[in-house]
Amino acid sequence: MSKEIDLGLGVLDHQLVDSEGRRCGKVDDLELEGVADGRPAVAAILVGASAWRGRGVLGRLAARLARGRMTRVPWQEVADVEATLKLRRKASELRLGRGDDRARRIVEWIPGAR
Amino acid sequence: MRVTDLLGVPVRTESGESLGHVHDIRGELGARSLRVTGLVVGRLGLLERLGLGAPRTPLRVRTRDVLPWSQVVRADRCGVVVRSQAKGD
Amino acid sequence: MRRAALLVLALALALTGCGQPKEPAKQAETLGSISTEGRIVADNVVSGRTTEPFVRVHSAALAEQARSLEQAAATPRLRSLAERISGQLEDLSDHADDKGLANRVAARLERASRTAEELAR
Amino acid sequence: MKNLLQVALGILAAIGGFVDIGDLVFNVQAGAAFGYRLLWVVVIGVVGIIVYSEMCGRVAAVAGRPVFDAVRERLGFSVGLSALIASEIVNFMTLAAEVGGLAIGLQLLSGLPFHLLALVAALALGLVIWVLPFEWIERLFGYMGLCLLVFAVAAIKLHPDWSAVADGFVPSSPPGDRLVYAYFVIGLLGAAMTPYEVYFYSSGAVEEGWTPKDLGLNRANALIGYGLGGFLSLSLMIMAGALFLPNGIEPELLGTVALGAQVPLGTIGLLLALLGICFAVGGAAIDTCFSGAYNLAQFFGWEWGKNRTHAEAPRFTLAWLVLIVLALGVTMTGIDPVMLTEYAVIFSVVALPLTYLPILLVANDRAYMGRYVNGRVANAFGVVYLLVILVVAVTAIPLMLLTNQGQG
Repeated sequence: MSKEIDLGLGVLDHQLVDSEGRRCGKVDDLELEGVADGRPAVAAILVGASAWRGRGVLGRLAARLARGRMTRVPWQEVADVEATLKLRRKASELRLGRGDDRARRIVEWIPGAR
Repeated sequence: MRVTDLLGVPVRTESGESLGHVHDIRGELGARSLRVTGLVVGRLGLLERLGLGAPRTPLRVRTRDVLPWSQVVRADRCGVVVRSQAKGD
Repeated sequence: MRRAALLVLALALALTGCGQPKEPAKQAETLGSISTEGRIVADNVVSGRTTEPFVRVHSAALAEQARSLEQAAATPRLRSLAERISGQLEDLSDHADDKGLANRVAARLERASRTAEELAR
Repeated sequence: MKNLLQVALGILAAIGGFVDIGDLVFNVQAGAAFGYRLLWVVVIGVVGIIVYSEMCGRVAAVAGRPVFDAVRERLGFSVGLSALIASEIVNFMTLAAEVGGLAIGLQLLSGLPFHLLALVAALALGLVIWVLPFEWIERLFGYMGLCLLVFAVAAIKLHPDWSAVADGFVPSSPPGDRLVYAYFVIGLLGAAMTPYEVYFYSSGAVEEGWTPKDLGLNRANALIGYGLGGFLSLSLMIMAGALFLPNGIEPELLGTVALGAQVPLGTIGLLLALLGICFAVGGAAIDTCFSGAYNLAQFFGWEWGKNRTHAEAPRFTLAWLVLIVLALGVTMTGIDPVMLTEYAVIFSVVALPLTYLPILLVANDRAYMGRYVNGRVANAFGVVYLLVILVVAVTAIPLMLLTNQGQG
């Protein structure tokens, strides 16, 4: 199913959805490999505040303020690219969506959260 | 290197002629790969820049207006250099 | 980045220019508005077409507006008019179900509105 | 196609949900200042919100993309982030004004102290969002908001000069102070096309899992819901024009708006007006609160959704909880909600282009919309309104300062 796609318009800043349909971050940047030896390809998706450094002035400022760790998701983990990027595995297995996991511990403390 | 390192950088031929800037990077989506096949370069209309490009596909412009990666001699944060007769057509 | 900075600057700038009229004529107009509204509220007390909480709360709010105009009054005449109006409104608020008092307040606010109208011209 | 009853119920809720404190303040003040002369602006504003909410609903149904997804993807991270900051500021100012307005409405009804009622209002809103399934919230606040129809009855009972009212629908050259007239044109457009309504509408469509077969419902919702909601705005302006203008009353207090129904209809008019104000403003507070959380979650990619349990979308939940607490904090300072509303509406006008441009772009992108891409009509309206919004956005703040917020 080879299909042409523009990395900036079609992949960057798109929503990541894990195998269970859970939203788990955005494509904050893409890591390239093989640029020097003429066979370039996308090696991984970069997710997290420190990936914003390459995203303009506001991005650098936000990256410094948010200080979040960055998660690297190998491109092989991507099952499909539509309006959103569908991943092959669960967010927890790819160390994604940890912000939601941390916040859940607070929210669960309030009765009726389930 | 990251995609955002290439987006927006100037593109010149080996003889120094400017071809504009990198607006986007054209890729080909395989089963488990996303290979880079070319660069969307040059003077794009406002609509293409905002994503109203080639109909029916998430592409900024038709493939024939894209600079094949094979023409690229060097690409880094400062700019992209391509072979001299490498105009997109 | 520039747009965000511009917005914050504009926000700060805007918050300083609060809504208090300065020129005497404008102040008189606003006093007339407060006084007329107070008179309507008082009339409704007399005709029993209102509720006690609404009269108490709303005429207190009107009185407060008149008080703040009193402090910023451009002329002594405006200050005394503002003081008379706020006084009446405070009375009305303190006795929100006293029809007799409401009747007197309505008459006095009616006169105050006419004075304000003359000052506004 | 959902059954007709459900469509009707949804639309009824939209009417009550359409009117918020911005509409209450600007329509009544405009009526008090210029009588019926600005009615035509309300119509333009309502058509604008119909055009863009229909577009939003279609983008959500066909491409499953809520507004702020499109904002970041089309404007890029940096511009997207400034759009997010601008919209969060405006959203929060609106939320604080709505909570303050609700507290004042409750005070005018009960006579209890303001600060106590502000706390009660915030707690009640938090509890309602936490406990009630969203369908019920929309119905409850929507139907009770229908009490605002009392203003339509009041407008009629005040025997306005109907020929002057009719003339009001024709754009006329501004009498008297030209700047104040322009200020109200912008304020009325901003009040009608408030961005949070678009964020909320599109996110709701995505959540309810709209598909292309729901497009009929989408159009009906947008057209009739906002249309009838606009009718309420017109009634407010006509009422103010018939009562406040002749008496020289400048409505700076929420109580004055209720007075407009009390004079022609007595106690029952007053109570219906206050109830309508409380529920319309309360419902708007909930929508604004969710919009603030939606935008954050959709920009940063968190899990989100009002139909998800709170534990499934924890950061989204924390976001709206924090927003309510902060809004309560602002209300406790005693800042005047009417003045806060005037700022919120004018600033929302500035944020409009950053909201509507991405929607127009995605709605025109064949890759996502396929054959549901914008037709010529939708595009014509969309582009015209974008231009109107750009002009209005640029002049909004200077005009607000020059006219001292419409005081002249």
